[in-house]
Amino acid sequence: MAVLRSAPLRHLLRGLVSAVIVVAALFPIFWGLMTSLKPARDIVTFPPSLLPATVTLEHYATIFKAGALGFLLNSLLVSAGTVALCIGLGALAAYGLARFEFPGKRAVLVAIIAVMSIPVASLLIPTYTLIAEIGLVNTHVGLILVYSAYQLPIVIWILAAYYQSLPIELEWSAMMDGYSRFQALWKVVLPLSRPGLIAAGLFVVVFAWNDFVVAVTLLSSEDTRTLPIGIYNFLGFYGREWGPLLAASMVSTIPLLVIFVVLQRYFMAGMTNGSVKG
Amino acid sequence: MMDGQRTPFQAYRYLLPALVLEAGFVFAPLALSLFYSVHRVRYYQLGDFNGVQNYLDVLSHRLFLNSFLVTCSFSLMALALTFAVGFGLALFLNRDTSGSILLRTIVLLPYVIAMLVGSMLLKWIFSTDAGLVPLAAAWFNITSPTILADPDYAMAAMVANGIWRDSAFAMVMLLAGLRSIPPNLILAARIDGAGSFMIFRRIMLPLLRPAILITLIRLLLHFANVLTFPLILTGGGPNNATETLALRIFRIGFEDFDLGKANAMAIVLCLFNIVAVILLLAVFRKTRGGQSL
Amino acid sequence: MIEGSGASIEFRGIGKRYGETVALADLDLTIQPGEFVSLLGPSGSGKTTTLNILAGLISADSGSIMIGDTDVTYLSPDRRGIAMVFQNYALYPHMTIAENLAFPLQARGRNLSRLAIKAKVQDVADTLGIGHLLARYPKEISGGQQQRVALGRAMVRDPKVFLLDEPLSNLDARLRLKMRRDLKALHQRLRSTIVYVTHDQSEAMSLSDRIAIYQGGRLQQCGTPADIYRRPANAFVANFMGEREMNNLPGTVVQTGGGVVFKAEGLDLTLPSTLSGWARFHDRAVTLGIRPQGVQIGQRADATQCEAVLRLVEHAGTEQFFYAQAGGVELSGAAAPDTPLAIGDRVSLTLLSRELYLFDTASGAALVQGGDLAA
Amino acid sequence: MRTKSKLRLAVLAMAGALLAPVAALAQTVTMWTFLNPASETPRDRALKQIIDKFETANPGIKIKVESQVWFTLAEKFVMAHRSRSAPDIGWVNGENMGLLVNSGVAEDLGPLITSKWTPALRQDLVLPQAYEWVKTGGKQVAVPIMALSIVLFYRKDLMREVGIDPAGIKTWDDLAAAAAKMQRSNGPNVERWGVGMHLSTDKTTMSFGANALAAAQGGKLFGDKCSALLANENGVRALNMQADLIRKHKVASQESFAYTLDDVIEQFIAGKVALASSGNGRFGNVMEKATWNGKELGMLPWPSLDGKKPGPQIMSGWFASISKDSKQKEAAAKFVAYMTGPDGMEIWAEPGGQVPLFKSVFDKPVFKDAKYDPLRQLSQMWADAEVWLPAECNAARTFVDLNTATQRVVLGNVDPMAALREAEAASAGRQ
Repeated sequence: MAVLRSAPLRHLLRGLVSAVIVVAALFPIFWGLMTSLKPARDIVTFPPSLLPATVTLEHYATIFKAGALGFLLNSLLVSAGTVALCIGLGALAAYGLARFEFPGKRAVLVAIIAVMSIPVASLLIPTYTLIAEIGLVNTHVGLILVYSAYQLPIVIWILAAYYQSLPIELEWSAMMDGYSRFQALWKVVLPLSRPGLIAAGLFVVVFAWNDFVVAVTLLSSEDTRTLPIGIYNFLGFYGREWGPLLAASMVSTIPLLVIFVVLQRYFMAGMTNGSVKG
Repeated sequence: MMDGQRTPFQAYRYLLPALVLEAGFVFAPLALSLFYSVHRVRYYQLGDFNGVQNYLDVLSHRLFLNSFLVTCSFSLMALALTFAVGFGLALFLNRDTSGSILLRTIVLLPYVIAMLVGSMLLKWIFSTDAGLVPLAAAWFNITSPTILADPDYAMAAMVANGIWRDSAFAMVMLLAGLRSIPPNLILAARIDGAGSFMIFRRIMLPLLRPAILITLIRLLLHFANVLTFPLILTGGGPNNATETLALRIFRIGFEDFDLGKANAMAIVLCLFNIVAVILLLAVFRKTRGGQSL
Repeated sequence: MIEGSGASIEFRGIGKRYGETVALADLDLTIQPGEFVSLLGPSGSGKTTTLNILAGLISADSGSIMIGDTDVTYLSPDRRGIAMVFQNYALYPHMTIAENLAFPLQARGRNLSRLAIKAKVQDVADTLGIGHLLARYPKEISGGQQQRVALGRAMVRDPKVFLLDEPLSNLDARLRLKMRRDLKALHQRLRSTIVYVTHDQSEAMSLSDRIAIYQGGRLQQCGTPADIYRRPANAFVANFMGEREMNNLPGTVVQTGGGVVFKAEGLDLTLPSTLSGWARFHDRAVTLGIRPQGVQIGQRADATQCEAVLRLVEHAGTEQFFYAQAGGVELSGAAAPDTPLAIGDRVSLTLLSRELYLFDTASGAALVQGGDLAA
Repeated sequence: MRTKSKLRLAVLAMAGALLAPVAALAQTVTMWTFLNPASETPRDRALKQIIDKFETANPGIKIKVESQVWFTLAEKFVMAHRSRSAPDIGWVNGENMGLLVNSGVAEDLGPLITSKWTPALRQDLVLPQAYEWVKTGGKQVAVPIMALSIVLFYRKDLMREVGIDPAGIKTWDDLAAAAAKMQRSNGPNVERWGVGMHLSTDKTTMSFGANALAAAQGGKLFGDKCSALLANENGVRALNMQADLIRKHKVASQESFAYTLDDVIEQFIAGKVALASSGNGRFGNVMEKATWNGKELGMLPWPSLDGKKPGPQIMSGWFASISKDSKQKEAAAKFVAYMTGPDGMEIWAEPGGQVPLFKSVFDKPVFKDAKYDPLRQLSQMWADAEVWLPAECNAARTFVDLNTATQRVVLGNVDPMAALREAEAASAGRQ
């Protein structure tokens, strides 16, 4: 508490812990970045140098020549589509759960928890068969639908909690003012839920942008390939050529970093309101 | 109601699209998985019904017990340590100073970068070729361990991967929990004469129960089912020391081309999840008794 | 002076700023042992800041605080020997009432036996009439009962000083009156020092030995309820005390052939001879203040008079309040409940001399008042 | 309700926009391969040249290459077939031939390609068995593009340095001794290991032990119905030989248990191992990228346990097959015939660095140059010790089983025979 226990020792300790945290969190990423900038021959020399003696962008050139830009765009498209679908359906469903009592509510709640606990790995193969059956294998739509199905429960969960933290009187007064219930949701509840929407959206983006287990199963052609699959393929093409691999990794990381750094305060705020109150 | 007749089923107008999506892409595949698991499915071709034979086959395999134990020990170690680190971070970074906000963002980075990438970065660090491990070994003047080729070290590496990536998730969830505690309660306890430890144990911990439970469940499910860590970091080895149930499903399905058995295994993993969550809930319920006066 | 088991409190030059905003300016205030002092003022006036600094929840930028003979300026809250009741009670939702009451007794450095704690909890609960609720959880009892639990949690440690932060504001009107009485009785018995924050002047008046009234981060006046009501230090205090706002008539005092006249907008009020001394304020802009209770219907000898038209009448049970147009100003006044009043009536109004106040318009400082016949 | 149907429309519209398939041109033949014509390795360049030449000669046909990871290519091809999204042409590696043979997704290439061959062309084949190997029930499910075997790479410079004649390495003990001499240490850290082995259970192929075992069993790893022949005296000797390179001779890093073939090659290129097994197809690539003088790269015949005969060259390779669902089998077959015919083979040899599968190509004057000696050596090695494991067996995972058994013995202290019995059972369980 603020009442002064003024000790430079405490500050020192805090600084020390902070430094440890920063190094532990960032070192692998930093090391990967530095490696991706070293010429191939310098990468495996011993003892390793932390900073590249000569900086080269050759590995980045390699991966862009191998189509990384297309993969990047595919990832953007799939992530955006998944977020849109998840938020769209999730915002509606969460409202249904947050504001109504209805027969089967318990069953729906149990189903949501159940979906969160089904291992993705166990669904891969039948999902592939099913998606193939409706002709969506190797399409972005197929991937978006599957991603959304996996991520909807957490979106609903976050948003329902967020809605419940908003006073219901706001919707009532909107309805008094002549808005339909749906319009009240659209014009009053959703704008107020922005932190919740962003938090939910970020969870979805992290999943959609980073997934490779599902995508590696459902996608096959180069046109549709997302970035993690691209990287996974680099793993096959280049074997242990760490240069291009790490370069691709760095490229895949940047967009998400930017999003997160910009939105992290919403992320916290959106999670704060009620979603952990059970 | 203003927008039409009010019925008890009105809520379904909001829920239906989501329910349809879940039914189509989660529950239907699950049903299909169940169907496959009682059939012979070789080389991606549906064969005859063969009852529980697939289950008997996978459960009686030596590597089943191995992967079961690997999954259990990995999940428990990763869960305990990730939770502890995440909790520590949440407490340490609870205040909204600019330094804390920056640190929180930094801690979140391993969580937001692709698991594939993260595991690859760690593999690169742990591999002898990168030179870091031999370098560290040279400092301590010991023979350089081969981390990824030693069963114990490889497991430790996988646990480290879990902590490195997922502590941030635990931190976010627990921070959210901390935020939901009215600050007045902490102030009141302080004025009531409680010290930091007592406030933590008697006020914060009990009030964080829901957040802690949700964090534990989500982490447990994540760790019990994670495929990327073993697939990329350790390849399940050495000596299958890091071959989790999820990796085994993947192998049986995509390397042995036996979808019948893979799906039987998947159903087993599902049951494993359910049992794990029930156990966690039971443990949680039990501890509740201990906190009363 | 009241003697009691409480400790004295002394603020010396306490100041607190948030950036450019002055939350509290140079507060000097001494509270006697066993005294019940209310900190009164509108929101943002500095009363809660004072309380929080006293509790040690926030630290002051300057100055020092003594509780008894101890300088507590740099002590953490738990070492100040105080107890506090929060506005929303801050009951621990996961503990039963008994556990809530026991909590302060289990704090570090209090080596009480289980049995002793139990006895103490029961004792306090019985005193407050909540002995039968001990096994329940806070959300299972009513607001009034929660309030008592909060009070009980403060009492259980026998603190030298109680801090109460608007403890009654979450209760409905009747319960509030009952709790007010109980609180007063409790203070009579315990004789602890109580610092009580409120924005309700009637609460402050009825409970306190002394009232400290704040505005804009400054202590305006500190005194007994009667003192503050009768001798407000300035227009703000005068307006804040009392059920209704004063009539405030800006104008000037002039000496004419017929006597001393107060000239307001479109209205000349001839002051009675007893107030002829007010002529000395003729050279400044002043405001004439009078509480509605001082504006009555009918004529009276040697009092200020005027003619007015009734615009609005409110019945308030024990009396009636009316608004009447007199020249360019509107006056509010009070009448007995059975007086026949109709809107549009022309009436004669009497402004009781002892209810008249004169303030400096620019500074708001009280200049003189009709009650001081010596003036 | 109006707003809701609007929303539904919006969702449908969005789905529709994303669904719009990439319009395919009429005569575009799609091919899945692990190569990438945009890349620079010798084989990538060769594929590009082949496609360019073919497209110039056949203006109506465009070849669209979609690159895949080599170790999932076959399974992707079969799965894509099940979902009716298979490419026209799919490459399949020898290790995964079982998948192709057993799944029945490949078109019979007999009528389309091989039956059109002239008798002279038949006589010209370097490895006639490679074609017979992928016949099942009289149907030609694939044709070879390039033949490969896992060979032993060594560095001539290091051999010279320590004064060993490579020709003298006949047994595995000889190999271990040579490796020990070439190993370099600095304090507790080994800077260069004697041999690099890939004993991981991940994405792997034939290791030393598998070769030794096959040699001891006259080239056989499988009995009837794909039952693996592992749990016997030979198996124990082979396994111990492999394990001893790590635990007894200490000429291979324990990290071998985490290495895949790719890892080992990378080590070899970086000069961190003196001897390594590799697919011969990487010969050119290693020469080019080596951090040492690439000209010093050589290939050794496999040692054997008794030293009487060299160990077998277990043959594999890349094969082309055409999907049964292909809408343009004729065009696809035309390209496959070109890519695997004498014209294509010339390009696979130069710049591709592969052994051409027609004798006549090799006899051309251009290939008399000394730089093609390794290819000649290779074809000689094949002629001496060529072995084809049954195509219908899942051999790739049986190699994994053998690695697993080795790991069990070294890391788990399990009796070798017991470990091999488990491996045999595991192998039988998946056939």
